[in-house]
Amino acid sequence: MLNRGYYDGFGGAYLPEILVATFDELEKVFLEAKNDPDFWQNYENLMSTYSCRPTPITFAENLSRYFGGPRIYIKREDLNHTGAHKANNVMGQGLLVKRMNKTRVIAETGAGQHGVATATMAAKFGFDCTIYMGEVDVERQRPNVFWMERLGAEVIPVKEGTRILKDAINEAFRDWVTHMDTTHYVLGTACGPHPFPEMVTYFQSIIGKEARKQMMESQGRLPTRIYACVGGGSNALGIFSGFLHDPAVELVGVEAGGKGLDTGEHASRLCSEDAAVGVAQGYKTYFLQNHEGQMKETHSIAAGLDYVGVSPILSHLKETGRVRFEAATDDEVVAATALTIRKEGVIPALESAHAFAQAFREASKLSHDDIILINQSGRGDKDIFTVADAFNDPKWQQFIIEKAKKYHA
Amino acid sequence: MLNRGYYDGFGGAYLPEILVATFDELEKVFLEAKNDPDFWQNYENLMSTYSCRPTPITFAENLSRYFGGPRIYIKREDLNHTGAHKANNVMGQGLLVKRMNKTRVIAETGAGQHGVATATMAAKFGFDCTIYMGEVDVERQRPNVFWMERLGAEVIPVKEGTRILKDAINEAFRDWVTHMDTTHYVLGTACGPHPFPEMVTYFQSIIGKEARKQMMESQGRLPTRIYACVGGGSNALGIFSGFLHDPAVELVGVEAGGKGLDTGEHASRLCSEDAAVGVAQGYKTYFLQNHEGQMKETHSIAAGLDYVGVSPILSHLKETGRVRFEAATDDEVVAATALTIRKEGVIPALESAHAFAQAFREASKLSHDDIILINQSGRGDKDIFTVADAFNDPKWQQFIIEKAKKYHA
Amino acid sequence: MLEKYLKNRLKEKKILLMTHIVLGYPSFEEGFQIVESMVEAGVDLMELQIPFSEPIADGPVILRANQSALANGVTVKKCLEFAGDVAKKFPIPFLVMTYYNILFQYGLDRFAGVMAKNDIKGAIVPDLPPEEGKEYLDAMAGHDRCPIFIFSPTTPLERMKYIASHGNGFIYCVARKGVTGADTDFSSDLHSYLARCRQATNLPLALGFGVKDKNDIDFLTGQVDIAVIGTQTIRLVEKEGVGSVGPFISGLR
Amino acid sequence: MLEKYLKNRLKEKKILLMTHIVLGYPSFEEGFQIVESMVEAGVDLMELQIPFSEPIADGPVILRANQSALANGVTVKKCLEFAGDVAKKFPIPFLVMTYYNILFQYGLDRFAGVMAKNDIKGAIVPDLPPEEGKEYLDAMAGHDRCPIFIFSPTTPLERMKYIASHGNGFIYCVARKGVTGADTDFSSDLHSYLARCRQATNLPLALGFGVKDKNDIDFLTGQVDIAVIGTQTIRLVEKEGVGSVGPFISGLR
Ligand SMILES: Cc1ncc(COP(=O)(O)O)c(C=O)c1O
Ligand SMILES: Cc1ncc(COP(=O)(O)O)c(C=O)c1O
Repeated sequence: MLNRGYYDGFGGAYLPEILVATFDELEKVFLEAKNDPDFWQNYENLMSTYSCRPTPITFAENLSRYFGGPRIYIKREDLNHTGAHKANNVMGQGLLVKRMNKTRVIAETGAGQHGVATATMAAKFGFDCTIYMGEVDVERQRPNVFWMERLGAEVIPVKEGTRILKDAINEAFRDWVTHMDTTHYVLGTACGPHPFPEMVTYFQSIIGKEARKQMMESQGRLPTRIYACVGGGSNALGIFSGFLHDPAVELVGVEAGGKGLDTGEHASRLCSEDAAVGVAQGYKTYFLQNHEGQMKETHSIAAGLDYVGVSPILSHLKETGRVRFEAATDDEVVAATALTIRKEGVIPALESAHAFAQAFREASKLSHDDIILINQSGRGDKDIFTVADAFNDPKWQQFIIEKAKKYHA
Repeated sequence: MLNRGYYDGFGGAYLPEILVATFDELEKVFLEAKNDPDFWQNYENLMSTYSCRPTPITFAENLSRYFGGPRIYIKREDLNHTGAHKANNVMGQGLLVKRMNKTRVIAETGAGQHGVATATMAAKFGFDCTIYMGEVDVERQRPNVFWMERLGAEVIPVKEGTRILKDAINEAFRDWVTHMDTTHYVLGTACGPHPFPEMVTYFQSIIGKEARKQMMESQGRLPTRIYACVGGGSNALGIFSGFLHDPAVELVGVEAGGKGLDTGEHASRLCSEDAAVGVAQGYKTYFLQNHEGQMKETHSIAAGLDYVGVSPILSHLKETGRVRFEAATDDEVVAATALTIRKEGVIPALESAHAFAQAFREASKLSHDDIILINQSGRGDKDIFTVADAFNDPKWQQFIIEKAKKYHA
Repeated sequence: MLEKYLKNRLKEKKILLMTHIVLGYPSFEEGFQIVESMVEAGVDLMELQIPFSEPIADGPVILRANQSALANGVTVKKCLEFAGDVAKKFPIPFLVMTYYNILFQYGLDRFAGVMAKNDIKGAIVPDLPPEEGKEYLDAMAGHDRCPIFIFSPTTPLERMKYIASHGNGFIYCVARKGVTGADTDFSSDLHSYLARCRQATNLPLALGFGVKDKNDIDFLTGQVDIAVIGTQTIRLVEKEGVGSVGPFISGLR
Repeated sequence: MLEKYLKNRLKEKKILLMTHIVLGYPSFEEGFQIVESMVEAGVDLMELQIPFSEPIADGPVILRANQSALANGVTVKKCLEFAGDVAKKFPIPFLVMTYYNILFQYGLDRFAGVMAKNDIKGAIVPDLPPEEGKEYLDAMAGHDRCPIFIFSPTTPLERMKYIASHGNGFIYCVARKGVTGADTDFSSDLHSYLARCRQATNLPLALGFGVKDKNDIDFLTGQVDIAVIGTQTIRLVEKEGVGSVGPFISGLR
């Protein structure tokens, strides 16, 4: 019996039989690409001419001074085309789609980031594109839907289940089992059945590769700690993977603490009692589920972290202790966002701000000799509707009310 | 009599006496910086660690195929931190502010781009910051106001005059004549009294320097034509300045044709009969004015091009014939935006889309051997309210109406 | 044991019928009535689906039935009790169908044990290919229950053989790509697929996905051993009530 | 000629008063009445501001007056006619004050010519430093009109001398940083600035920006030759009407 894609018992490929052949093909093409010395080079070229890789690391001088402890650096994935690290993954998978001679891509999206990224890749590569998005998210994230449609994608509101991200994933699988001959499913994070966790991590590892080189070049040494937020786990694995074999570098993954771990309204799978190992959406990992195995509702101020599962590779790294996991609450995240904007003039996505929040909590305990590296996985200005609500800005609300009046007239 | 900052009769420094000393100091510090070999190096370092310079040039393969003519390349200023070329100018001026030991910056803003960029620079450098913005623009561009406030800037709605960009400039000057000891006015484009046109062009020339090098490296040759939109002229001068001494490279500046040059509702100063040479806001150039010298109201779908004056350096380059000027109408711009998004997965700002529109109009007349370079000065996703209105998207309107209902409740 | 029952039964009938319900949908009471009418109408075996929050292989109709059952508070515990009740009461074999996480959380050995105790003959777990099922297979074998595995039109012969080597009772052949509940084109295209299935195993073959009326059953007769009626009865109950199930089933064969 | 008039007048009065109106604001008729009352109340010279759409050196009160006049359709042509009318009618010197673009579009020589024809003695153009004013200076000289230049507290002595070398009639000293209409702190801080102004030129010195009542005038008496009342009369007219101007001016000295 052939067990594929396991990380100490996490992962695997719990597939409906109809998809097994498709995954076999995907794995084969991925492995070929990975072993083709030109492939990574092409990928890097694409990312450096279509997006702006290497993304810089920025010294956060004011924040460093503010906390009085370590020097704080920020890896700037927010500068990517489409505004987040999601671009790395979709463009990489786009290259594989070409290798497979498929002509259509589908994807799930929660916040809309991955949907916009996929629609962008599809426009660039000339693929047809369908995006599945929970109906609740379609309503919340209209700006992203607007852009996906402009990019030529069909956005299908998923009216089943809790009508959010996990339901969009299920729906995308349902499309795939019907159309796998022409269609590739561009999964948005390092989750799902093998080879997705490995493949998405592979593409996102460009973050860590660059960051390690940049730290060595600019500082002559590696950071003491690295912080990344953890939704599905792709940005975290992306940056961590550059430092996994540097035992002195402490890796910290930050989950969505929502309203607090003890309220049940959170999305913390790796540091809360509400999660347990299970199998869903094709892979084995920690899921937020009840004792009978039904998935729970989750909550986070950051739509991109609001997911029941987590990368099996991270579950594994939790068990081995190589990565420490923490959770930041919505309130801490809003405060960290405000402080970062004010002090450094960069606007982290609410997702990314989880990493900042945890780093800030720990910063003053480190010394001047330490270096902290925070992965700013995306920019927050795309999410103005969410951020303005998080800040509860009355002038924004008035603006929207006035705007609505004009549309009524 | 000392005439400073003239370009064949355009430019100069028509200053209230109270500001003369301030401009003398600014000019001195600027010239010192320019002659300091470290300064440009520091500037480049800043832009490569805080923003993501060099910004790439992207081959627009699909658009090239679509038009069947020349190869089309896009210079990606949209990938800059804060989303436009405006970052180049503000960060450069920020370095000068530090050299002058001033502690406060002020700026005008129309669309909000330059205001956000300045507020960002101020946060980064730790300056106090006041942004003047016409009341009409404050209402239209609330998202940018929201971000400026988060960045710590005070945004002052200007209730005088036509309550748009030019009035904000006047108001900023009024602040400056009061607070010049502590305050630097970060003008947003290559306009205004000397040394602003030269200085802003100097900082923006980073675009052209990079682009020339990138074209030579990737194509082994220079482009046939370069297109840039022209508001005040800074992004156009930025890219053009890398090629001014390459006579074979045709340079095309594209103004806002608004509803058509014959309707009076446009902002075309260099290719319409409605403009004449005059002096206002401290410098001599073509202005949209009536025969008695009163400034006219202007119109463009792109707030950033909606300005009565234009860089004196561009007026000069128009007279010498080195740059050709054209105008693109609102409708052409919306169509060019839609096509670019759909074909390439990049979202040009409505300003930048003027350059695309003109390039598209001319593309099919060029041959396969030709190369076109378009300066994508900024990204359009910041302007979703304007773009959604330009596309008249009913689902967007419904979303805003629903959102407003929630705020009412 | 299940295989033997089926082969015996096939001596009397040209094709067997397997039907499907989602447990607790619309309610356990109605479910009981449905089972009763199905058995009376001559159904040969039944799959009882334990609802799961992420039924990835199911189409909209069954998906909504899953959700609705869960929203009504249906638990795995109650489902297993219900399965035990009908297995005791009615003289045909019953199987559970559900997703792997339900078994996994329950404990694989414990789950197989309850099945044995309640006389549930086997299980269909659509997201568990044999590669991932070692523990499951051991548990099922330990309690003498049948793991029903799945063939699909995209499964090559070699893999079919591999799958069949782990299966027991019968093989569930999905008729086409896609999820449950969509139309299937019952045409000669199916022939070569079914021939391949036959070549791969001696286990009885069931065919499901899109079987909805007498025409389909007639078409399948002689080609497979069992026709599976899934979504169609749920649609029927939703539209015409529990009472319509009996006549519908009786009219199929 | 203007300088001579001022110096003569200064033999009679310790300090002269220059007042200011925005032409066409609130209307030409009311403007005429204001001029009349000012002259009757003993004003020694007046600046008549031709409205401009971008009055960069003016504060909110005069700015709004400019806009309101333009919105009412006031043109440069009408302003010059009005200036000619009052110059003919009233026995004091009148100056125009406006921004450079107004002269530039009109044609510098033509503008100076009309000034001469209408007996306007000179012009104050706050956005035209002498460096930029060659053509203007030539035109003014050609028509024997006075270009009034401006000193500011930030102007060093050397530059004051340079500026004065191009000025004629008098020098307009702005009292402080900022635009018209804000408060000025008339305190000993002004002394050294005014001493520097004196040192730079023999031309009479006017001081403007923030002069608003008898106290201010008393303070300035002996230090400068002319006190300029600008914004304050516009505020007065807006609040208390045209009739209040005469008594206000009479009470200043
Ligand atoms: C900006 C940003 N950061 C982080 C995430 C979380 O995903 P992951 O954990 O895969 O990086 C998302 C998901 O949408 C995102 O948009
Ligand atoms: C994206 C963008 N492009 C162009 C412009 C026009 O300015 P300029 O002509 O100085 O480049 C603006 C001004 O706001 C802008 O935001």
